[in-house]
Amino acid sequence: MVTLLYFARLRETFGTSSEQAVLPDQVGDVRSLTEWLRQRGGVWQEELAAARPVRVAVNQDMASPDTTVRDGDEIAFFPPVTGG
Amino acid sequence: MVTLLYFARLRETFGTSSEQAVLPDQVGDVRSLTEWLRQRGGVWQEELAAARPVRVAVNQDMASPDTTVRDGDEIAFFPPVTGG
Amino acid sequence: MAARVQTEDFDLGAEIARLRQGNPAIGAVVAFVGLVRDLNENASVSEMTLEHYPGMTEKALTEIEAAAKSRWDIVETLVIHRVGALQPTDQIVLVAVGSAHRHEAFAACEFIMDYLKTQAPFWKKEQTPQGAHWVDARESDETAAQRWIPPQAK
Amino acid sequence: MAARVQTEDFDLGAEIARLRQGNPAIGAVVAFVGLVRDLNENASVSEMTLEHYPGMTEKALTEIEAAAKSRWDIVETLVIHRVGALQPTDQIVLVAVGSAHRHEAFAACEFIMDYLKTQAPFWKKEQTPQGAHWVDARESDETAAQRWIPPQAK
Repeated sequence: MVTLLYFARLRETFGTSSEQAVLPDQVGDVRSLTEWLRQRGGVWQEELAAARPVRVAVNQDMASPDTTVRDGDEIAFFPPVTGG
Repeated sequence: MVTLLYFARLRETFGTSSEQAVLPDQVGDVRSLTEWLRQRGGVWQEELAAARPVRVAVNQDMASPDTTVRDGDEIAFFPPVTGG
Repeated sequence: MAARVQTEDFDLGAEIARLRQGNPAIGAVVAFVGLVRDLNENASVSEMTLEHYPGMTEKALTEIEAAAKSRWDIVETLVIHRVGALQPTDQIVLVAVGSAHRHEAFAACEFIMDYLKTQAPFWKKEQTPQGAHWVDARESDETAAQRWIPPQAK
Repeated sequence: MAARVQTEDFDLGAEIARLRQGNPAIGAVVAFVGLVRDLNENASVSEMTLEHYPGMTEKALTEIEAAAKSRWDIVETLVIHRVGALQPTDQIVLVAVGSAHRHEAFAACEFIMDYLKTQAPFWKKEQTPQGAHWVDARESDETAAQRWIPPQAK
Protein backbone atom coordinates (compact mmCIF):
# COMPACT_ATOMS: atom_id res chain seq x y z
CA MET A 1 0.00 0.00 0.00
CA VAL A 2 1.28 3.46 -0.95
CA THR A 3 -0.19 6.93 -0.56
CA LEU A 4 -0.59 8.86 -3.80
CA LEU A 5 -0.98 12.64 -3.63
CA TYR A 6 -2.00 15.04 -6.39
CA PHE A 7 -1.52 18.79 -6.37
CA ALA A 8 -2.62 21.88 -8.31
CA ARG A 9 -3.84 21.16 -11.85
CA LEU A 10 -3.48 17.39 -11.39
CA ARG A 11 -5.59 17.45 -8.23
CA GLU A 12 -8.32 19.34 -10.05
CA THR A 13 -8.23 17.25 -13.20
CA PHE A 14 -8.16 13.93 -11.34
CA GLY A 15 -10.84 15.17 -8.96
CA THR A 16 -8.93 13.87 -5.94
CA SER A 17 -6.07 15.02 -3.73
CA SER A 18 -5.01 11.60 -2.44
CA GLU A 19 -5.64 7.89 -2.60
CA GLN A 20 -4.30 4.69 -1.11
CA ALA A 21 -3.16 2.15 -3.70
CA VAL A 22 -1.76 -1.38 -3.70
CA LEU A 23 1.02 -1.49 -6.25
CA PRO A 24 1.14 -4.47 -8.62
CA ASP A 25 4.39 -6.45 -8.67
CA GLN A 26 5.70 -4.90 -11.88
CA VAL A 27 5.68 -1.38 -10.33
CA GLY A 28 9.05 -0.74 -8.72
CA ASP A 29 9.99 2.81 -9.65
CA VAL A 30 8.51 6.17 -10.56
CA ARG A 31 8.55 5.34 -14.27
CA SER A 32 6.52 2.13 -13.95
CA LEU A 33 4.17 3.71 -11.39
CA THR A 34 3.42 6.58 -13.79
CA GLU A 35 2.85 4.09 -16.61
CA TRP A 36 0.48 2.10 -14.40
CA LEU A 37 -1.58 5.22 -13.55
CA ARG A 38 -1.60 6.25 -17.21
CA GLN A 39 -3.33 2.95 -18.04
CA ARG A 40 -6.39 4.18 -16.17
CA GLY A 41 -7.05 6.13 -19.39
CA GLY A 42 -9.00 9.39 -19.80
CA VAL A 43 -7.57 12.32 -17.82
CA TRP A 44 -4.92 10.00 -16.34
CA GLN A 45 -3.56 9.13 -19.74
CA GLU A 46 -3.76 12.75 -20.79
CA GLU A 47 -2.17 14.44 -17.76
CA LEU A 48 0.53 11.80 -17.33
CA ALA A 49 1.42 11.63 -21.04
CA ALA A 50 5.18 11.42 -21.58
CA ALA A 51 5.21 14.89 -23.16
CA ARG A 52 3.65 16.50 -20.09
CA PRO A 53 6.05 18.11 -17.62
CA VAL A 54 4.84 16.26 -14.51
CA ARG A 55 7.05 16.26 -11.40
CA VAL A 56 7.09 13.42 -8.86
CA ALA A 57 8.23 13.46 -5.23
CA VAL A 58 8.84 10.27 -3.26
CA ASN A 59 8.63 10.71 0.50
CA GLN A 60 8.80 14.48 0.01
CA ASP A 61 12.01 14.46 -2.02
CA MET A 62 12.04 15.36 -5.71
CA ALA A 63 12.33 12.09 -7.64
CA SER A 64 13.43 10.96 -11.10
CA PRO A 65 11.86 8.20 -13.26
CA ASP A 66 14.44 5.77 -11.81
CA THR A 67 13.61 6.49 -8.17
CA THR A 68 12.48 3.32 -6.38
CA VAL A 69 8.98 3.17 -4.91
CA ARG A 70 8.04 0.65 -2.25
CA ASP A 71 5.28 -0.18 0.18
CA GLY A 72 4.56 2.59 2.65
CA ASP A 73 5.89 5.37 0.43
CA GLU A 74 4.20 8.74 -0.02
CA ILE A 75 4.33 9.58 -3.72
CA ALA A 76 3.17 12.96 -5.01
CA PHE A 77 2.42 14.02 -8.59
CA PHE A 78 2.30 17.70 -9.53
CA PRO A 79 3.07 20.24 -12.26
CA PRO A 80 6.37 22.16 -12.22
CA VAL A 81 6.29 24.46 -9.20
CA THR A 82 5.41 28.15 -9.50
CA GLY A 83 5.79 29.66 -6.04
CA GLY A 84 7.83 32.62 -4.90
CA MET B 1 39.03 82.87 -5.69
CA VAL B 2 38.17 79.20 -5.17
CA THR B 3 36.80 77.30 -2.18
CA LEU B 4 38.98 74.42 -1.00
CA LEU B 5 37.40 71.72 1.19
CA TYR B 6 39.12 68.98 3.18
CA PHE B 7 37.46 65.87 4.59
CA ALA B 8 38.15 63.01 6.99
CA ARG B 9 41.86 62.38 7.61
CA LEU B 10 42.92 65.38 5.47
CA ARG B 11 40.64 67.70 7.44
CA GLU B 12 42.18 66.49 10.69
CA THR B 13 45.77 66.59 9.49
CA PHE B 14 45.48 70.02 7.85
CA GLY B 15 43.57 71.29 10.87
CA THR B 16 40.96 72.96 8.66
CA SER B 17 37.82 71.95 6.79
CA SER B 18 37.80 74.78 4.26
CA GLU B 19 39.63 77.84 2.99
CA GLN B 20 39.27 80.47 0.30
CA ALA B 21 42.26 80.74 -2.01
CA VAL B 22 43.33 82.89 -4.93
CA LEU B 23 44.92 80.62 -7.50
CA PRO B 24 48.15 81.73 -9.13
CA ASP B 25 48.15 81.87 -12.92
CA GLN B 26 50.01 78.61 -13.41
CA VAL B 27 47.25 76.62 -11.64
CA GLY B 28 44.70 75.51 -14.24
CA ASP B 29 43.86 71.95 -13.38
CA VAL B 30 43.67 69.52 -10.45
CA ARG B 31 47.26 68.36 -11.01
CA SER B 32 48.78 71.85 -10.79
CA LEU B 33 46.50 72.81 -7.89
CA THR B 34 47.64 69.76 -5.92
CA GLU B 35 51.27 70.57 -6.70
CA TRP B 36 50.74 74.16 -5.54
CA LEU B 37 49.25 72.98 -2.21
CA ARG B 38 52.06 70.46 -1.80
CA GLN B 39 54.56 73.32 -1.92
CA ARG B 40 53.21 74.53 1.41
CA GLY B 41 55.41 71.77 2.83
CA GLY B 42 54.92 69.85 6.11
CA VAL B 43 51.65 67.92 6.35
CA TRP B 44 50.60 69.33 2.97
CA GLN B 45 53.59 67.83 1.25
CA GLU B 46 53.10 64.60 3.15
CA GLU B 47 49.36 64.06 2.66
CA LEU B 48 49.35 65.20 -0.96
CA ALA B 49 52.44 63.19 -1.94
CA ALA B 50 52.03 61.54 -5.35
CA ALA B 51 52.00 58.08 -3.74
CA ARG B 52 49.06 58.97 -1.47
CA PRO B 53 45.62 57.90 -2.73
CA VAL B 54 43.97 61.31 -2.46
CA ARG B 55 40.68 61.90 -4.30
CA VAL B 56 39.59 65.29 -5.64
CA ALA B 57 36.11 66.53 -6.51
CA VAL B 58 35.52 69.69 -8.53
CA ASN B 59 32.09 71.26 -8.01
CA GLN B 60 30.95 68.02 -6.33
CA ASP B 61 31.92 65.72 -9.21
CA MET B 62 34.77 63.25 -8.92
CA ALA B 63 37.71 64.74 -10.82
CA SER B 64 40.94 63.52 -12.43
CA PRO B 65 44.34 65.26 -12.48
CA ASP B 66 43.39 66.77 -15.85
CA THR B 67 40.11 68.30 -14.67
CA THR B 68 40.12 72.08 -15.18
CA VAL B 69 39.81 74.36 -12.14
CA ARG B 70 38.73 77.97 -12.48
CA ASP B 71 37.65 80.93 -10.41
CA GLY B 72 34.52 80.23 -8.33
CA ASP B 73 35.02 76.47 -8.21
CA GLU B 74 34.48 74.34 -5.09
CA ILE B 75 37.36 71.88 -4.95
CA ALA B 76 37.43 69.12 -2.32
CA PHE B 77 40.34 66.89 -1.26
CA PHE B 78 39.68 63.64 0.60
CA PRO B 79 40.84 60.03 1.10
CA PRO B 80 39.17 57.20 -0.87
CA VAL B 81 35.61 56.90 0.43
CA THR B 82 34.59 54.26 2.98
CA GLY B 83 30.83 54.57 3.48
CA GLY B 84 28.11 51.94 3.19
CA MET C 1 17.81 29.26 9.86
CA ALA C 2 14.02 29.17 9.71
CA ALA C 3 11.32 28.38 7.16
CA ARG C 4 7.65 29.17 7.66
CA VAL C 5 4.58 28.60 5.52
CA GLN C 6 1.57 30.64 6.61
CA THR C 7 -1.66 32.23 5.42
CA GLU C 8 -1.12 35.41 7.50
CA ASP C 9 0.85 38.38 6.26
CA PHE C 10 4.34 39.04 7.65
CA ASP C 11 5.96 42.21 9.00
CA LEU C 12 9.22 42.82 7.13
CA GLY C 13 10.64 45.24 9.70
CA ALA C 14 9.89 42.96 12.66
CA GLU C 15 11.25 39.86 10.89
CA ILE C 16 14.55 41.53 9.98
CA ALA C 17 14.87 43.02 13.47
CA ARG C 18 14.46 39.51 14.90
CA LEU C 19 16.89 37.99 12.39
CA ARG C 20 19.75 40.27 13.39
CA GLN C 21 18.77 40.89 17.00
CA GLY C 22 21.77 41.26 19.27
CA ASN C 23 24.21 39.85 16.74
CA PRO C 24 26.98 42.40 16.14
CA ALA C 25 28.70 39.97 13.74
CA ILE C 26 26.06 40.73 11.08
CA GLY C 27 27.22 43.62 8.90
CA ALA C 28 24.87 43.03 5.98
CA VAL C 29 21.27 41.95 5.54
CA VAL C 30 19.73 41.34 2.13
CA ALA C 31 15.97 40.85 2.05
CA PHE C 32 13.84 39.87 -0.91
CA VAL C 33 10.09 40.41 -0.85
CA GLY C 34 7.92 38.94 -3.62
CA LEU C 35 4.58 40.65 -4.24
CA VAL C 36 1.42 39.93 -6.21
CA ARG C 37 1.37 42.03 -9.39
CA ASP C 38 -1.87 43.06 -11.07
CA LEU C 39 -0.50 41.95 -14.41
CA ASN C 40 1.11 38.66 -15.42
CA GLU C 41 1.91 37.56 -18.95
CA ASN C 42 -0.24 40.44 -20.21
CA ALA C 43 -3.37 39.34 -18.34
CA SER C 44 -4.76 41.40 -15.50
CA VAL C 45 -4.87 39.51 -12.22
CA SER C 46 -7.56 40.23 -9.62
CA GLU C 47 -6.70 37.42 -7.21
CA MET C 48 -4.22 34.62 -6.81
CA THR C 49 -4.45 31.40 -4.80
CA LEU C 50 -1.32 29.66 -3.58
CA GLU C 51 -1.41 25.92 -2.92
CA HIS C 52 1.44 23.95 -1.41
CA TYR C 53 2.46 20.45 -0.33
CA PRO C 54 2.48 20.56 3.49
CA GLY C 55 5.47 18.76 4.92
CA MET C 56 7.50 18.73 1.73
CA THR C 57 7.42 22.51 1.51
CA GLU C 58 9.09 23.06 4.87
CA LYS C 59 11.57 20.27 4.10
CA ALA C 60 12.47 21.75 0.70
CA LEU C 61 12.89 25.27 2.09
CA THR C 62 15.07 24.06 4.96
CA GLU C 63 17.25 22.11 2.53
CA ILE C 64 17.66 25.16 0.28
CA GLU C 65 18.67 27.29 3.27
CA ALA C 66 21.15 24.60 4.37
CA ALA C 67 22.62 24.51 0.85
CA ALA C 68 23.10 28.29 0.96
CA LYS C 69 24.76 28.05 4.39
CA SER C 70 27.19 25.39 3.22
CA ARG C 71 28.06 27.42 0.15
CA TRP C 72 28.53 30.94 1.56
CA ASP C 73 29.85 32.36 4.80
CA ILE C 74 26.50 33.59 6.11
CA VAL C 75 25.12 33.89 9.64
CA GLU C 76 21.32 33.77 9.43
CA THR C 77 18.66 32.87 6.88
CA LEU C 78 14.89 33.19 6.95
CA VAL C 79 12.20 32.14 4.48
CA ILE C 80 8.51 32.94 4.91
CA HIS C 81 6.06 31.91 2.19
CA ARG C 82 2.36 32.62 2.26
CA VAL C 83 -0.38 30.33 0.94
CA GLY C 84 -4.09 30.85 0.31
CA ALA C 85 -5.84 33.74 -1.43
CA LEU C 86 -3.81 36.87 -2.17
CA GLN C 87 -4.58 40.15 -3.93
CA PRO C 88 -2.36 42.48 -5.99
CA THR C 89 0.25 44.30 -3.82
CA ASP C 90 0.01 41.54 -1.17
CA GLN C 91 3.29 40.08 0.07
CA ILE C 92 3.92 36.48 -1.07
CA VAL C 93 7.38 35.58 0.10
CA LEU C 94 10.27 36.88 2.20
CA VAL C 95 13.83 35.59 1.91
CA ALA C 96 16.39 37.24 4.16
CA VAL C 97 20.08 36.55 4.72
CA GLY C 98 22.41 38.08 7.31
CA SER C 99 26.19 37.87 6.95
CA ALA C 100 29.38 39.71 7.86
CA HIS C 101 29.90 41.06 4.32
CA ARG C 102 27.48 42.10 1.63
CA HIS C 103 28.41 39.90 -1.31
CA GLU C 104 27.65 36.69 0.55
CA ALA C 105 24.24 38.01 1.62
CA PHE C 106 23.34 39.09 -1.94
CA ALA C 107 24.46 35.82 -3.50
CA ALA C 108 22.84 33.56 -0.89
CA CYS C 109 19.54 35.47 -0.98
CA GLU C 110 19.31 35.25 -4.77
CA PHE C 111 20.37 31.57 -4.69
CA ILE C 112 17.60 30.74 -2.19
CA MET C 113 14.99 32.55 -4.31
CA ASP C 114 16.12 30.84 -7.53
CA TYR C 115 15.93 27.40 -5.92
CA LEU C 116 12.67 28.14 -4.15
CA LYS C 117 11.19 29.03 -7.57
CA THR C 118 12.09 25.62 -9.04
CA GLN C 119 12.27 23.26 -6.04
CA ALA C 120 9.73 24.27 -3.41
CA PRO C 121 6.26 22.76 -3.98
CA PHE C 122 4.06 25.84 -4.34
CA TRP C 123 1.58 26.45 -7.16
CA LYS C 124 -0.17 29.64 -8.17
CA LYS C 125 -3.65 29.89 -9.61
CA GLU C 126 -4.58 33.28 -11.02
CA GLN C 127 -8.02 34.83 -11.37
CA THR C 128 -8.29 36.96 -14.52
CA PRO C 129 -11.21 38.39 -16.54
CA GLN C 130 -10.82 35.30 -18.79
CA GLY C 131 -11.29 32.99 -15.81
CA ALA C 132 -9.01 31.16 -13.40
CA HIS C 133 -5.89 29.32 -14.58
CA TRP C 134 -2.86 27.64 -13.11
CA VAL C 135 0.32 29.61 -13.76
CA ASP C 136 2.79 27.82 -16.01
CA ALA C 137 6.35 27.36 -14.82
CA ARG C 138 8.76 29.69 -16.60
CA GLU C 139 11.79 28.45 -18.49
CA SER C 140 13.69 31.51 -17.22
CA ASP C 141 13.31 30.30 -13.62
CA GLU C 142 14.85 26.95 -14.53
CA THR C 143 17.72 28.77 -16.24
CA ALA C 144 18.19 31.00 -13.20
CA ALA C 145 18.56 28.00 -10.88
CA GLN C 146 20.89 26.21 -13.29
CA ARG C 147 23.45 29.02 -13.22
CA TRP C 148 24.34 28.15 -9.60
CA ILE C 149 25.46 24.65 -10.59
CA PRO C 150 29.24 24.48 -11.05
CA PRO C 151 30.09 23.58 -14.70
CA GLN C 152 31.67 20.23 -13.77
CA ALA C 153 28.51 19.11 -11.93
CA LYS C 154 26.10 19.76 -14.80
CA MET D 1 13.99 57.63 -6.70
CA ALA D 2 15.14 59.19 -3.46
CA ALA D 3 18.40 59.69 -1.56
CA ARG D 4 18.57 60.83 2.05
CA VAL D 5 21.47 61.49 4.39
CA GLN D 6 20.46 61.69 8.03
CA THR D 7 21.68 61.22 11.59
CA GLU D 8 18.42 59.54 12.72
CA ASP D 9 17.79 55.83 12.41
CA PHE D 10 15.40 54.55 9.71
CA ASP D 11 12.49 52.10 9.89
CA LEU D 12 13.04 49.38 7.28
CA GLY D 13 9.43 48.16 7.29
CA ALA D 14 7.98 51.67 6.93
CA GLU D 15 10.45 52.64 4.20
CA ILE D 16 9.71 49.57 2.08
CA ALA D 17 5.96 49.97 2.62
CA ARG D 18 6.25 53.54 1.33
CA LEU D 19 8.45 52.50 -1.61
CA ARG D 20 5.92 50.03 -2.97
CA GLN D 21 2.75 51.71 -1.71
CA GLY D 22 -0.17 51.32 -4.09
CA ASN D 23 2.00 50.20 -6.98
CA PRO D 24 0.76 46.78 -8.19
CA ALA D 25 3.41 46.78 -10.95
CA ILE D 26 6.10 45.99 -8.35
CA GLY D 27 6.52 42.23 -8.02
CA ALA D 28 9.92 42.21 -6.33
CA VAL D 29 11.68 44.32 -3.73
CA VAL D 30 15.30 43.78 -2.77
CA ALA D 31 16.53 45.66 0.27
CA PHE D 32 20.09 45.87 1.56
CA VAL D 33 20.79 47.01 5.12
CA GLY D 34 24.36 47.72 6.21
CA LEU D 35 25.06 47.46 9.94
CA VAL D 36 27.91 48.37 12.29
CA ARG D 37 29.81 45.23 13.26
CA ASP D 38 31.70 44.97 16.53
CA LEU D 39 34.75 43.66 14.70
CA ASN D 40 36.55 45.06 11.66
CA GLU D 41 39.91 43.89 10.32
CA ASN D 42 40.37 41.94 13.57
CA ALA D 43 39.97 44.98 15.82
CA SER D 44 37.01 45.32 18.12
CA VAL D 45 34.94 48.42 17.39
CA SER D 46 33.07 50.20 20.16
CA GLU D 47 31.88 53.18 18.13
CA MET D 48 32.06 54.55 14.62
CA THR D 49 31.67 58.09 13.32
CA LEU D 50 30.53 58.73 9.78
CA GLU D 51 31.52 61.97 8.06
CA HIS D 52 30.26 63.06 4.65
CA TYR D 53 30.47 65.85 2.09
CA PRO D 54 27.08 67.59 2.27
CA GLY D 55 25.77 68.41 -1.17
CA MET D 56 28.08 66.10 -3.08
CA THR D 57 26.74 63.08 -1.17
CA GLU D 58 23.13 63.58 -2.25
CA LYS D 59 24.31 64.35 -5.80
CA ALA D 60 26.46 61.21 -5.98
CA LEU D 61 23.69 58.98 -4.58
CA THR D 62 21.12 60.39 -6.99
CA GLU D 63 23.50 59.84 -9.92
CA ILE D 64 24.10 56.23 -8.86
CA GLU D 65 20.35 55.61 -8.63
CA ALA D 66 19.86 57.19 -12.07
CA ALA D 67 22.60 54.96 -13.50
CA ALA D 68 20.83 51.89 -12.08
CA LYS D 69 17.51 53.04 -13.55
CA SER D 70 18.99 53.55 -16.99
CA ARG D 71 20.60 50.13 -16.86
CA TRP D 72 17.82 47.89 -15.52
CA ASP D 73 14.07 47.83 -15.90
CA ILE D 74 13.27 48.89 -12.34
CA VAL D 75 10.43 50.93 -10.87
CA GLU D 76 11.63 52.49 -7.61
CA THR D 77 14.91 53.06 -5.80
CA LEU D 78 15.69 54.40 -2.35
CA VAL D 79 18.98 55.12 -0.59
CA ILE D 80 19.22 56.24 3.03
CA HIS D 81 22.65 56.72 4.59
CA ARG D 82 23.25 57.74 8.17
CA VAL D 83 26.05 59.99 9.42
CA GLY D 84 27.31 60.83 12.89
CA ALA D 85 28.11 58.47 15.76
CA LEU D 86 26.96 54.85 15.49
CA GLN D 87 27.36 51.79 17.72
CA PRO D 88 27.64 48.07 16.84
CA THR D 89 24.32 46.64 15.51
CA ASP D 90 23.20 50.15 14.44
CA GLN D 91 21.87 50.53 10.90
CA ILE D 92 24.19 52.50 8.58
CA VAL D 93 22.63 52.32 5.14
CA LEU D 94 19.51 51.14 3.33
CA VAL D 95 19.40 50.53 -0.41
CA ALA D 96 16.07 49.29 -1.78
CA VAL D 97 14.92 48.58 -5.32
CA GLY D 98 11.43 47.70 -6.54
CA SER D 99 10.86 46.12 -9.96
CA ALA D 100 8.49 43.84 -11.84
CA HIS D 101 10.88 40.87 -11.72
CA ARG D 102 13.43 39.77 -9.18
CA HIS D 103 16.67 39.65 -11.16
CA GLU D 104 16.56 43.33 -12.00
CA ALA D 105 15.96 44.24 -8.34
CA PHE D 106 18.85 42.06 -7.13
CA ALA D 107 21.28 43.36 -9.75
CA ALA D 108 20.33 47.03 -9.37
CA CYS D 109 20.50 46.87 -5.55
CA GLU D 110 23.96 45.31 -5.56
CA PHE D 111 25.13 47.75 -8.26
CA ILE D 112 23.98 50.75 -6.19
CA MET D 113 25.77 49.38 -3.09
CA ASP D 114 29.00 48.69 -5.00
CA TYR D 115 29.05 52.21 -6.45
CA LEU D 116 28.04 53.83 -3.18
CA LYS D 117 31.06 52.12 -1.58
CA THR D 118 33.50 53.67 -4.05
CA GLN D 119 31.80 56.88 -5.29
CA ALA D 120 29.72 58.41 -2.49
CA PRO D 121 31.74 60.73 -0.21
CA PHE D 122 31.38 59.08 3.20
CA TRP D 123 34.23 58.30 5.57
CA LYS D 124 34.26 56.07 8.62
CA LYS D 125 36.30 56.61 11.74
CA GLU D 126 36.39 53.70 14.17
CA GLN D 127 36.91 53.75 17.89
CA THR D 128 38.88 50.69 19.08
CA PRO D 129 40.81 49.84 22.27
CA GLN D 130 43.94 50.95 20.36
CA GLY D 131 42.38 54.38 19.74
CA ALA D 132 40.46 56.02 16.93
CA HIS D 133 41.44 55.61 13.28
CA TRP D 134 40.08 56.35 9.84
CA VAL D 135 39.04 53.19 8.02
CA ASP D 136 41.10 52.47 4.91
CA ALA D 137 39.31 51.92 1.60
CA ARG D 138 39.31 48.28 0.59
CA GLU D 139 40.68 47.08 -2.72
CA SER D 140 37.83 44.53 -2.86
CA ASP D 141 35.27 47.35 -2.98
CA GLU D 142 37.05 48.86 -6.00
CA THR D 143 37.05 45.44 -7.69
CA ALA D 144 33.36 45.00 -6.92
CA ALA D 145 32.46 48.27 -8.62
CA GLN D 146 34.72 47.53 -11.61
CA ARG D 147 32.83 44.35 -12.47
CA TRP D 148 29.78 46.38 -13.57
CA ILE D 149 31.80 48.17 -16.26
CA PRO D 150 31.31 46.54 -19.68
CA PRO D 151 34.64 45.13 -20.97
CA GLN D 152 34.77 47.53 -23.95
CA ALA D 153 34.42 50.56 -21.67
CA LYS D 154 37.32 49.64 -19.39
